[in-house]
Amino acid sequence: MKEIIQDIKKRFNCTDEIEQSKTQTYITVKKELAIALITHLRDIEGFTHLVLLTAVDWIENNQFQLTYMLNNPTKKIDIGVRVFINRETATMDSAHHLWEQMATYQRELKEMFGIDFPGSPRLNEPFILEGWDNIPPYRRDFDTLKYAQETFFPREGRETNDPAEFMKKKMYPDEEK
Amino acid sequence: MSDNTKNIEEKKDKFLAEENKKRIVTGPDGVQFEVDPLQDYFCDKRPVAKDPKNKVIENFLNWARAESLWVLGFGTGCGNIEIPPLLTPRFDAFRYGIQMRPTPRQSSVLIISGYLAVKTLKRAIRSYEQMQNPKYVLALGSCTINGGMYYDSYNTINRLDYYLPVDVYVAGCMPRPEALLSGFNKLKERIKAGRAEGANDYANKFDWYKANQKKIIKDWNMPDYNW
Amino acid sequence: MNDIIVKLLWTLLGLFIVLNWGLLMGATMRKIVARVAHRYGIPFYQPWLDLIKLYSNRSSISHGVMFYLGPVFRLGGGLGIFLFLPLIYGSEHFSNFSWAGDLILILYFQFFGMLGMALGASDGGHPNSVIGITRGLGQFTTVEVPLTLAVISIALQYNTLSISEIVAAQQGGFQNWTLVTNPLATAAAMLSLLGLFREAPFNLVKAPNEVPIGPPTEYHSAFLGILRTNGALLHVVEAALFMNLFFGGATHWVEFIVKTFLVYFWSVFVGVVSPRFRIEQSVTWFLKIPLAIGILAVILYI
Amino acid sequence: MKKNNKIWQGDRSKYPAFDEYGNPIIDLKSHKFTKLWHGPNHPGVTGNMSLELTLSGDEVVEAKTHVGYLHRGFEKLMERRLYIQCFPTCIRMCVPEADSNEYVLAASIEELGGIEIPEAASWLRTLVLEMARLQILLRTVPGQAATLSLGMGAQWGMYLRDLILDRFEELTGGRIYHMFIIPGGVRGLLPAGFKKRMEENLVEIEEFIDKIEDLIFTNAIFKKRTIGIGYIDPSWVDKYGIVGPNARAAGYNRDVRKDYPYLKYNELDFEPYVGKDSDVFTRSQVRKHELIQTVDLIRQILAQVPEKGDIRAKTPNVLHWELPKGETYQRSESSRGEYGLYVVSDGSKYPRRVNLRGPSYTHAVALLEKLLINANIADVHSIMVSLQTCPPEIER
Repeated sequence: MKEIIQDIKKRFNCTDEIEQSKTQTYITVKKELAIALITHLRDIEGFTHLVLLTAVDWIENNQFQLTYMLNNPTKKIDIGVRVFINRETATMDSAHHLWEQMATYQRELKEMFGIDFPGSPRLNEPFILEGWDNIPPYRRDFDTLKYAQETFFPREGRETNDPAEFMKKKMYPDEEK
Repeated sequence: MSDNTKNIEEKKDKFLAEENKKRIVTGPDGVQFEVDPLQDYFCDKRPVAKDPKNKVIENFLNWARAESLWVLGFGTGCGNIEIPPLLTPRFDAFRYGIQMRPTPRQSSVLIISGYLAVKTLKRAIRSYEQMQNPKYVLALGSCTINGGMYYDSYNTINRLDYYLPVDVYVAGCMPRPEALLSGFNKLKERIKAGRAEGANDYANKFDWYKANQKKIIKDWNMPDYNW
Repeated sequence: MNDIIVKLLWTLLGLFIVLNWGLLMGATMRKIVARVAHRYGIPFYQPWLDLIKLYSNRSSISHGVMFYLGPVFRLGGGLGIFLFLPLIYGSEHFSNFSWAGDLILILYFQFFGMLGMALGASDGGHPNSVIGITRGLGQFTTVEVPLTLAVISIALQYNTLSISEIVAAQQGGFQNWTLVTNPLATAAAMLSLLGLFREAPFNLVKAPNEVPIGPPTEYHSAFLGILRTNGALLHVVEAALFMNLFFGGATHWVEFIVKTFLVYFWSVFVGVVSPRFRIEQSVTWFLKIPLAIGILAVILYI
Repeated sequence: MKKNNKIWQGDRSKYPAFDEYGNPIIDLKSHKFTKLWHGPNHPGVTGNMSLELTLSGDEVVEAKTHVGYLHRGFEKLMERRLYIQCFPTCIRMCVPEADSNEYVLAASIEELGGIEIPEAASWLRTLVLEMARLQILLRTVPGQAATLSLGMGAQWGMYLRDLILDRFEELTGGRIYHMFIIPGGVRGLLPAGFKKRMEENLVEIEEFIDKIEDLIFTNAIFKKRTIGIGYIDPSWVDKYGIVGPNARAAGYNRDVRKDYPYLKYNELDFEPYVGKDSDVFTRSQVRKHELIQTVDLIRQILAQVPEKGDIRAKTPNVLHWELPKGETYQRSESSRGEYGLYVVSDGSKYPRRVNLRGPSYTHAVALLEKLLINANIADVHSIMVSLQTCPPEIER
């Protein structure tokens, strides 16, 4: 594990290495080198199993974090490749040629975060939502409660408490904060 | 045509499949005519309420209907996991005249099993409208009553009775098979008492239901009433 | 003139008995299957309630004239078999309109209902009904082959095409039944019976998790009521046909009920423990062993 | 394409025509193809999803999976819930086997918060996870035959599954959703007499396994319908991200319980069954052996689980529980394969991002679309069930 990290740090200029556990490490790589790094990991280092691809919205830094979680089934180690992309333009190179299921992940990210992956097959077909005309729902600035209250018909008489406040009142009535 | 309706028309056209759009077709004899597939290929006649006439006969028929509930096998949500136990040795709903049918045409009960995503609501409405007149809706779970734990979700409806006429709600998350059986019993009581006229309600308040449905189904690309 | 009306009335009584027995038999079989699954199963009166419900639905939708005629043709096929089939041997009242060549006519009527159904189902416009009925016709064609060979064999054996005479020839005890005198023809026919009754492994016509539920996908309300009425009728008359041809017929109603029940039970018995064949598997199955037995049965009596 | 030696199965190598990328050229207006929708309201699909099939005769030439009918936006909802409040939400992500959801979330929180759970809690978690596997396998093993209209085994299996759910009720109070595993431990100890009643059920299940062996796995028609159908090439396993029983049927000995031992799995004695033919029959065999193995594992666990002891580690007040900044991925072996949760914490009381990695995400979309090509329309359901797809974990 250590050697692989040292090696790719040198080759691909990776930063921010975090060792979460003995078998799991996260590294950050620049957007331009990301696909090359993933291809290297898959073909040379034996990280043949794509666990997941997902995005995290760091709205305060105006950035999306893409996490490619790769797994080496023989050495039984995981590596999480983090790529930060600009939130405004939100474009990333497509990796659909590496794994067959990658296209599905990219379709989902396009729909739920609005991240574009030019060249990915069936990218613009609706995957989960249908007829969605708002900002992509997984972005942090999309307020799901407000949307639900405006769109659907809340039943009168339902008491909707802030869950945290309600639990505090019920379980720890004496506590002050 | 006012601006508003025009907007709606345009919006509707955006979601229509290519073969469903209005177009001018030239016949073999050179005559040109307009084809509107939504009108021509689908029947979009409004539903008609068919009120019961003779009370004595209707009571007898209602008894038969109540004892022969054909449920559409459409698992719309997670409550559907309790449907298979209902049909197996422990609970055996067949004893009470409950059977599953695979097609909406032949079923008389639509079970909305739990939360309803907007995408599924569209299919549920279609399935409901394809069912034949005495038809009943059984809604499972708190999520169909008031949103339940998905009250703040952007993709699940909050209360079902704005979109479909619900006969019986079964509370719980998720309701146990016993609760489901008792829900069926309640439904039977309702039918026998002649109060389960959901299909007629739907026909009478058709415009209200359609307005609610269209408010949340934004890509309405089907006829208003599709049977 | 008077005679024919009296005969018609007796035939209607026979139809009433057969229909109700068919519904009861269907319910019994479903209860037996349920018992194997450790369940109680439906109540005995469930089929009647289902029929009342279906006929009393307040709305129904048509897809054109052939859609109407499909169930009518199907019922016509069932009624056709019933009309020309002697139910009780030696009874003047329950031998219906049987005549010298009724065996041929009944074989024709078996296919007639299926063809009518094909016309109606394809007019429903649902792709699943079309797939279902295509499978149905394909399988039924091959089911008919061993059955026809078996019928030819016993026609040669008894030198007649009249069911009444075939039954008459089998009277006098168990040893005179076709089952004993011509076991090969019986075997071929009983194998094709499995396909005729469309229980598993030959239930691909209505396979719910492939083509829900095949030809009647679009049928509902009274249309489906007619189809189910015909289904109940058809089960009894087909079983009665086999009873007459191979198991010595029936001299009274109790014997009729017991024998038709056992014939139907044979297909349910096989169905409970079998998965379903694919269409090409079932077609080739009928064209192998049952066909060979059938040909052998014919050769023996030429 | 290899040549057919059966004359009644025509040579389909020339029709339909293919373009230079190997995709069939589908012109619906030519009337040579039929478009058929399976689902969402169709008994032949697992759960609420749909398949868009293009048929050429009885053969599927193109398949597309459509999901999203069960989308509730869990990952969005959890961003506005406290960690402890995520639990009731999280377990509903995949309904048939809810306990895997609980475990992966609890494990992620413990990993990020640096909490060690007590010995007894660890054993009880293992027990609950294996019981969950047992109840789902009782449904899916005979369920494979039910797709081919042999429903008897499924009926018996569902009854036994109800018995296991009874044991769950005894232990946790819930039938489907248990919420037994909470961060820092579990909610309770074994009730009195639990072991004895569980043992009675296990004996019954063993009899059931013998019965379905006779009814299903030695049945000639079942073999005829499943052997050679739905073949997954072993080289696809990495390419398509195939995990769990489907990968084991293709000859890969991959099991999270063995490879990344969590809880008490390294103290238990078991060896995953690995098939080699990789068709529907092998996958159902793998699941049957897994059922036998699970019964054995539960016996082992019951023999070792402590009757009393500390079951809850000390955790901060759950209302103000702030996890340190970080991210982690925790996996477990569900009955469908590797089931993991990726949690990102930004140091506040609410998770920044939670992402579920369900096996069906790849099995039901990329793999199924590939497997259904050239399949017979009659085999679609049995191939789909053999992959054990579960739509709620695709769309969450």
